Amino acid sequence: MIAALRAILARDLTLAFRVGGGGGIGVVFFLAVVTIVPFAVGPELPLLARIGPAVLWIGALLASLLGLDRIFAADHEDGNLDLLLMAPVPLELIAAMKGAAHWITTGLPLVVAAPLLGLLLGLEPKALAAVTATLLVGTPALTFLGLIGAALAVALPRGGLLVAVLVLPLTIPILIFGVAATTAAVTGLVPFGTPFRLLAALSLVGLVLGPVAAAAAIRVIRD
Amino acid sequence: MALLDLANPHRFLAFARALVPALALIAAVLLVLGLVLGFRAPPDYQQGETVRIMFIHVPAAWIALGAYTLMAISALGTLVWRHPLADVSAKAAAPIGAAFSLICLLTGALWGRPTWGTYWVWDARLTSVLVLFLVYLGILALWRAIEDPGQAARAVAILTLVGFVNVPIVKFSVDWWNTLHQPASVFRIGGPTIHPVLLTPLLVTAAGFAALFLALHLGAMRNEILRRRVRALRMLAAAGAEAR
Amino acid sequence: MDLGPHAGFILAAYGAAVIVLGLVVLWVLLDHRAQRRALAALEAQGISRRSGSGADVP
Amino acid sequence: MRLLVEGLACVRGGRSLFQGLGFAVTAGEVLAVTGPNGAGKSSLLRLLAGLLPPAAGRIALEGGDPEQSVGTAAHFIGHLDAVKGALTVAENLGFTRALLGGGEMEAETALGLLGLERLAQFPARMLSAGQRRRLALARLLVSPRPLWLLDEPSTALDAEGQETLASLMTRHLSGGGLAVVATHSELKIERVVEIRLGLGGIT
Repeated sequence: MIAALRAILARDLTLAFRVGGGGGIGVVFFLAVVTIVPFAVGPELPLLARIGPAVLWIGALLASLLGLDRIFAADHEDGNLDLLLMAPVPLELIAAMKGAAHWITTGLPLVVAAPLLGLLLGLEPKALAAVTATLLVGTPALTFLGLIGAALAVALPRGGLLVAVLVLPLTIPILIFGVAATTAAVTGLVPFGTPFRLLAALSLVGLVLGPVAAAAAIRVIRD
Repeated sequence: MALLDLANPHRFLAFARALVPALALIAAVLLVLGLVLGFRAPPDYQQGETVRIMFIHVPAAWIALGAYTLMAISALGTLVWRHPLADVSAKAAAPIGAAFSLICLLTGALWGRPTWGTYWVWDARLTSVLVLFLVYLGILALWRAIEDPGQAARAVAILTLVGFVNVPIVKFSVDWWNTLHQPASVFRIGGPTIHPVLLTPLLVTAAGFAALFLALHLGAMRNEILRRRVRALRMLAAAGAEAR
Repeated sequence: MDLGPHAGFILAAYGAAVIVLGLVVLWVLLDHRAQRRALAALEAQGISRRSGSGADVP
Repeated sequence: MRLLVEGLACVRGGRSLFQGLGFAVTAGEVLAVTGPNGAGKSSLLRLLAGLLPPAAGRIALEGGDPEQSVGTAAHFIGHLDAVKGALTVAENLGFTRALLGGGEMEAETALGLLGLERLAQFPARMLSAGQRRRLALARLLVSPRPLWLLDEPSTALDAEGQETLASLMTRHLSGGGLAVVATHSELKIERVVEIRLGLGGIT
């Protein structure tokens, strides 16, 4: 069973790197979102530094929605989902593995890129560290909640927009605590730990809930 | 048949085989010379020692722009004359040009911090280089997204030409936008006003970068031709295995 | 030699340039080797331009 | 080993395809499922594979591991070949071998038996439809499972490929395997039991 799960992870990582650059596009999208903000609000660095953490969080949130709809749909279209369902492994674990592969190829690059993009927005080192830490803890929750939307849209030919609409409302708590923790770190009015722990708790819940709900959705929808 | 034409630009390969090592050698000599001259030049009276960053920053910007111009010409070659080598040239130049614009951005940030006290300013030049970098990344993504090389080349050629128009527009519009908000800190290094002691290492490094770019470009073009040959042969082999 | 108070930035800039260019050089060299290998593997199977693997393209 | 099906009913999209379907397939036997398009041949195979929930009835594999579901003792080859074009032929087969559990046969041997050894390092997107189908059939060899569920397996196969398929089937059956095959064409195998699904029920 371990071998099967490892094979799924390795295959999804390989596919992500070979097809369309994998997580690279997500990072480019993230960079593009961050780049257009100063064009809209003006180039003053103090203003950008103030809204920077929120911009980074929204950019990462939108970037992590990209490609979600393909997690299961691509396997559904070419018949690989049938193969996965006949493996001697629970579907929940398969979904978790696919979520993990998706996070490694899209979520993790966003976390790595965040400090560099923060420099563009003139963030202080403290804010940079806080944003990166919150994204590191928060993006798994985004991916694993997205997994549910991906499973719900599995059989739809153009599920991309639908997945975004389904998933965005679910991610609001993550956004709230992610930005709250960053603001706490910058202003020091509230202890950083409180919202950060809540964010970590959300991620852990998402890690469990996401694959279970995604597996249930696939079983129901693929009738 | 076009597939075999592509798989067989023999003369280009011979040409590249002779030229790549020579260009690499020239690049190495010039870059070492530029490095030595650059570090022996006296510090600038205003910028101090950090002016040494200019010796890589400015040539990198030139090469990034030059590479894009080359890609735009190649794009015309693809769309107008439908020359297969133009496709190859455009594809090979994209990652190298992106690398030079990344160097320009990184060194610019590292220069900006000691000079202006911040890694980044949304000033006209910086912003337009950042947009250029984004356009490069978009082109790279499009190359990877389309499987058939000929089709990819035509799609990318259109994107390249649009980007070629867009980048100067961004620069001019941001100039206007920026003077509106932040008139003072517009960053300039005037080419002709620069002192010869600083100009020489700059030009030597630029020549070294240019030679390096050409060596890498020819090398990448050769790789791309080989990749297409592999693809063509594999398609023949797959068809052959079917016929067997 | 003394690079003044900003030596770190200067060296980091040169270092960044060397790393990025090094990666590009490495990419070109490794890609070249990979394509040569793929061609050699095809050659070893008897598939080359001259043999055309026996299947003539119409 | 015996595949036993009792009182099976299938409802798809609100329409009842069949009900009260019962049959048994014993080791070494093939059940050929025939019938017009839309009669539910593919659905029957998906039910047996555990990819669809039955509306009623029971599917059991007697003599197998009671802990296992029928699906994990079965291979299912449907209309889609479950081949990833971005992976090489060898990588595709290696993945299914690791996923479904490997047996004695190595991936290279299986590719050789199906005439794909020269294409092993090629990206699978270069394969023709027939070659992709051969690659799908190679799964049957690398992961030994007693029950084969094949939906129109000879589609896109040339004469030589069909012969290879027939010999693979014969070997599987003589080794105590079972197979359920949905087909239009005649199977070149002995010990075929036929079941014919008609529109709106069993005929």
